[in-house]
Amino acid sequence: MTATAPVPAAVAAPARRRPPDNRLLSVEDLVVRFRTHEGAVHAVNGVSFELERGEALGLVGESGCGKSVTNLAIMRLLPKPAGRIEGGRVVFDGIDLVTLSEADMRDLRGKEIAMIFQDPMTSLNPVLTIEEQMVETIRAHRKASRAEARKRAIELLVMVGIPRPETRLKSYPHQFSGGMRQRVMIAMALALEPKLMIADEPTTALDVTIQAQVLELLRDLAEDRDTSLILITHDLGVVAGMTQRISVMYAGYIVETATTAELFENPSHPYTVGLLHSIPRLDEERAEALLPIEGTPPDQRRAPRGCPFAPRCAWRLEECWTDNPPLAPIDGSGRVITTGPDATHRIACHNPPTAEEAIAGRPLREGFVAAPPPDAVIQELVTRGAEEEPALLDEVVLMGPEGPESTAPSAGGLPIEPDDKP
Amino acid sequence: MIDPNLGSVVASPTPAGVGSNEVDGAGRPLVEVDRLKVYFPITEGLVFERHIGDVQAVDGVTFSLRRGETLGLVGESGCGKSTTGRAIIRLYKPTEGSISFDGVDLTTLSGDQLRRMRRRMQMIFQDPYASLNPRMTAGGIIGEPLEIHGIGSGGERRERVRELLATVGLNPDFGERYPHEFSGGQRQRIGVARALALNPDLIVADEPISALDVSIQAQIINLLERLQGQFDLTYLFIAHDLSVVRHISDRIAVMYLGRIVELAPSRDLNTRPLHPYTVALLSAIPIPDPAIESRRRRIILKGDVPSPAAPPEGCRFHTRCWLREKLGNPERCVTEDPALRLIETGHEAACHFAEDVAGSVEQQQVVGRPASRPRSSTPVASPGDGAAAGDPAAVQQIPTA
Amino acid sequence: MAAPAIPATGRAIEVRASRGLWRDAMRRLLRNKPALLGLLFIGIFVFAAVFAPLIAPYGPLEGTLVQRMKPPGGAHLFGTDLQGRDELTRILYGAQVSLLAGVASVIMGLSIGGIAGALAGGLGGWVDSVLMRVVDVMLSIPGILLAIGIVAWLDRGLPQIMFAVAMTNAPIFARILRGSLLSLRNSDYVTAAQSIGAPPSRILLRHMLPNSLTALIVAATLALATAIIDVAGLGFLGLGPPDPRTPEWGTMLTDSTKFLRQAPWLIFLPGLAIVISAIGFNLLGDGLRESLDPRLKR
Amino acid sequence: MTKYILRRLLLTIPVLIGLSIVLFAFIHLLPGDPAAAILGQHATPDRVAAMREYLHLDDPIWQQYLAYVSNLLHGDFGTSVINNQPIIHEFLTRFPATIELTLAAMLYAVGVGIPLGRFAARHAQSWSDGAVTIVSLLGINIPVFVLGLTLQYIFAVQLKVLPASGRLDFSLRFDSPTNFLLIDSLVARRFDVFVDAARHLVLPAIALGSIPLAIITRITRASVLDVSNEDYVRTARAKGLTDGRVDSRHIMRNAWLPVVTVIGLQVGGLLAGAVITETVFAWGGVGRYVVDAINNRDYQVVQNVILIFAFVFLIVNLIVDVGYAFLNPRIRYA
Repeated sequence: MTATAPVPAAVAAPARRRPPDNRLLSVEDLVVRFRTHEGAVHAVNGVSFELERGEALGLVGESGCGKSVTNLAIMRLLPKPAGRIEGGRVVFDGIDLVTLSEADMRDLRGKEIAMIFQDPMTSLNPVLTIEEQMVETIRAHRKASRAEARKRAIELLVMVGIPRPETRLKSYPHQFSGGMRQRVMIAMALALEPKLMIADEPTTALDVTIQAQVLELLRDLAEDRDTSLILITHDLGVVAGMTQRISVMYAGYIVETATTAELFENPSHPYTVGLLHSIPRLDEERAEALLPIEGTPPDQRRAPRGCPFAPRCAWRLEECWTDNPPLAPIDGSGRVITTGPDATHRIACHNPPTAEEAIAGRPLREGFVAAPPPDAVIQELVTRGAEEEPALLDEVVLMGPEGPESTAPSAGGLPIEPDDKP
Repeated sequence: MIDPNLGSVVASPTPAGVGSNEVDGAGRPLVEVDRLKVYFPITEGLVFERHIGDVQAVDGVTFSLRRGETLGLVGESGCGKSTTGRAIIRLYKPTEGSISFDGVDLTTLSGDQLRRMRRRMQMIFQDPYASLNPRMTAGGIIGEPLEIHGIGSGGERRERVRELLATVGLNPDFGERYPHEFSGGQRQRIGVARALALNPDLIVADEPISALDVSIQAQIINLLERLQGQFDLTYLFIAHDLSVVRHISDRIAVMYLGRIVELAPSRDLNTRPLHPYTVALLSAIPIPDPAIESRRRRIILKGDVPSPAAPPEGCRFHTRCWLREKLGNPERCVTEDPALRLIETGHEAACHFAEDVAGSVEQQQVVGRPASRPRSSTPVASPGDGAAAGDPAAVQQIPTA
Repeated sequence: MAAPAIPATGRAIEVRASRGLWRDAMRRLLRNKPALLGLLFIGIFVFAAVFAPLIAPYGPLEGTLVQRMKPPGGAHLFGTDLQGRDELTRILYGAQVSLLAGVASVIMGLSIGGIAGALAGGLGGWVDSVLMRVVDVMLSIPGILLAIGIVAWLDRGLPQIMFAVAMTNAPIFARILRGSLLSLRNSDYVTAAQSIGAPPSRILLRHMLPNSLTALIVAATLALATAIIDVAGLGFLGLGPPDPRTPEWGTMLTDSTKFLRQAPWLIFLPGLAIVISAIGFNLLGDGLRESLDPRLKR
Repeated sequence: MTKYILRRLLLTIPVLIGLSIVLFAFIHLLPGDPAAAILGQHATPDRVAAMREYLHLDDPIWQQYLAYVSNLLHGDFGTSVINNQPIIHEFLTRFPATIELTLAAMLYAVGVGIPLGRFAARHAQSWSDGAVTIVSLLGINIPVFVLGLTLQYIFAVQLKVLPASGRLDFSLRFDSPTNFLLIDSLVARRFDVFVDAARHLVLPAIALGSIPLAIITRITRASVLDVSNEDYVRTARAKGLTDGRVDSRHIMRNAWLPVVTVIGLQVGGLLAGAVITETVFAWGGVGRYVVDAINNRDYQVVQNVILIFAFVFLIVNLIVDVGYAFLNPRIRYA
């Protein structure tokens, strides 16, 4: 099969040196900012991770933690003109994507790296038929006649389990159900046998039984083709069964990374511990009390200062407010393996919970209290926070050493007794 | 402080003549829903609208809510769970069937009578951004129910609003602020405070956490749990996430296409699901534990949920049922609509072959570990034995109750 | 209204009181540069209208044919018109007519359209159907043609002009308000109000109307711009105030068209007055649209 | 689709009925005896009696209305009291001039507005976008007559490159059978006439088309910006399509939809604006006919020209809505 446009292999041939190991993607110290009227949004603040061929990596975090932005940056699809890569490198298969020409980058998209987005309702063009959308994908990268491309599209639809593909090709997206649309998206992503597939919350908009269908399909297809997968999700359950490694993100940083088994076995960052304790599990023998993470994620319009999780952290020390810890191996050794089944378990934390504390979900050390914010931090919050994000300031301030429940006046003595009830 | 008798300004919530003769014993459920149907008409026509069919959003649902319990209503989008909840609050008029609240049939009430009953049942909404009027202060929103029902003077209401804010964990001084000045989690607390204002008996919580971030969800769940104990509330908790529903509920009703297909104590439901749909639903939920995930077997349902405007004949689930396939596609599923029937103590299911689900490999596999001891207390393989759990042959030995 | 915060950290922190929606909106508006320019234009226009008798160098009817068509400069900053009257004076006085007719017609249109829209969107059913068909009919007659018809029918006169312009705006207001009410009817907070037992009147007045109002305020501001243009248009067509001596911008233009070659300022200066006033309201309307939404930050 | 069109068609019937009632009332609510009012200064006892007969004034009001509608359906729009000509005849001879003007204005508005809007959207937030925004703000707020007179002054009086008014130079003798000058001149191979008529058309078309131009520019810009932020545009880029392809197939195909609706709505503005434009440029179309009629208190002319304009407007909008449905598969395959 020949490519229509100059392939990176031809153009960027000198630049491409196949690394000796099995590495497909390496993101080094990626920084992404959004320029808005209200100043810069610090979306991604120095994220590094690597991916092997055939490996599945989970990126986990809440909305706004930078997981989607990281991947849009890899694809160089950040919304223009606001979003900008302000630092770092993204090396894919030996090519630096950050400095690649737009034409070469375009040639890579869809062909070598494909993406699946969250909402299948809005990710397909409503005025074009499925056929038009699939055929144009194939023909953008391959010299194929319309009929050949159409044949390929039918094969792909069969592959993702869409019945009567010949007739369904003529349909418009609104004539499909959500699950079927996501299958079409997957078919389109796989059309050119990409080396890397990035799935951004691919099942969040779907019902749980449909989610199971789609996830199974995605996993099987990726495994069959030895396609690398980055799965972005907020659902720790989804990554547990889908990926080999997980990186947990918070406020534009990776705060913990490990193999999937290790991460669940031995969660070591207070945020990861908090996440695991704030979701009820189906397999629990009985319902255990949830331990929520108090407060709200930080306002990323402020330049990061200290550990981003400090204001919500029960384990924080004084230094957490001012000094952001780097991602380092939990065992303190210097050796770091970044990919594969032996990947080093690393966290970014000054005061990681112990194994017992991780199970309990709170600090167990005698007399330990989370360090209150120093004056400088409060001052900054008062001057900036009060003006721009009043709610945030209140939460930080309310989050005293004893947590918010103790600061809220006791509700026990609510005067209206339910006396008007029968 | 508010005069504790303020509430009694409003006439007794039990209208005379209706249920007043009955002994108001603890035995009577707070809410009894009987064969509730809510249809939404589909009309078509060039000039004059013609009624051509119905979306059978809720089609014959029967259940009751005991005082102080939490009943979880769970199902996928379009199964009718929200419609059921809204019909109980009488935001929709039922097409058929009855809803009795504390012995009073709500379906016959209107106007002032209905408004009086509404004091006793409140709702919490899914979207904390859409459910608060952007042009009212938090205090105005929370105090509005008191105002509408004429409870207390202005000063007393303000005091009550402050208490309510504190109760839901917000700074009492926040009453002056507008919704856009709060974060999502804080807004949902305001929604909870509004629901609490009138000291209701029942709160219908319609997906109260699904629009929130993971770390915020637990805050709201804990808040709801605390308030239930504090104010003796009865919850109808509607959600699509079975693990959350199981966490908070005493009993769970699983809905599919406008019907309740299974109703069970929440511990039983995920250890001994008896409806093939529930089994599939449970098996589809990922568990945040790779060890368990690796040995679970998912039941992947084929296709999509049929349209509620044209539900399948017979059992509504038969078009996607794995059990039916396993049993060699019995005709009965297509011809006969299974009723919700009691199969074990307090455990109902609407399936002709529910007994075949009990003890099946599929049932045992749903959570990736052997079921906890069945009620019959028959000896079981050790729960901690991972190897046994991973081996279908081993679990198959478990006798049916 | 600052209250001491929870001393969780051992420090008292001022809890900021809410600024209130209107003050917040005002603050956003004052940060909006185009809107400020609009306010400036409107300010000039209103100032001219209100203080015309004080600041105008001459009387509006004062002039002799000897002085006719004097170019701008000297004793007559804007020159003189065909009757030798001071053009600046007449433009200043003309602002009175425009402002009066514009504001009155928009208020009239708002009352008629607002009531119709509130009834249609609030009550629904057949009331809605009937009112909306009426609106369709009125909107099917192209803008100023409807006004022409009404003035032709009711005869010339300032009140007639106001009414005619009001009737071109009323159906637009009705539609905007109805559309806004309908979309709010299914909003969660209206459902929430129903669920706490709020009677329909309260839901309409406390929940739906206040939230529909912003759309209407924006539409009314923009309508002021078109009203000024429409009034001038009627004047230009000879349907202005019955007294031909009244200083009205559109009428002033008509008189001068035949002397485009000799006295172009008699076209451009009143034209500029119309354009500046209209742009003022347009800029303000756009600014209000952005600043009145409390959900938008800043 | 057929159902949609049919439904849309049927929905215009009540509007037409309502319109006829309003315009019927227009005449019948005139002060005094309608017949005398219509005839005005031309009223003689004979003519008043004839008019009373024509209007069926001695019958019950609903019969008068039915008579009015029946006349309309038979193509009888009454006669002008000024020159006793059938209104429909007068209208038809003048209407081509108005169509020529409005079509030219529309072509100008669409042909310039859409590219300008696309350009501004593509350079959003830049100085050129700002310039387009300012120009369109000006366009919306300059009354047709001010702009028309300004154009006359600049291009006819000062630069003398284009004629100031009229449809054709007096020196050119040309008998236009349909009164569509541009078409007739081509048919007759009178290219000198064609060029002259086109030159006469430029200024009025620009004056009339400027408001729609500004509105179409704004809508196109907003719509393109909106669509550019849609998920499916991101999908298209992620598939590796070229910018040109993303633009033409994914952005424009969707951005068109709101623009089409707005174009339809502008037709009303153009018809109304034509009344004023024709006055400024001494353009012998229906607009001037109405203005003359008002000044002569020729009520029936005003009544029925408004009716016909509204009818044209409704038809155009019907066509636009059908076109919209055709462009939008969600309606086409509903």
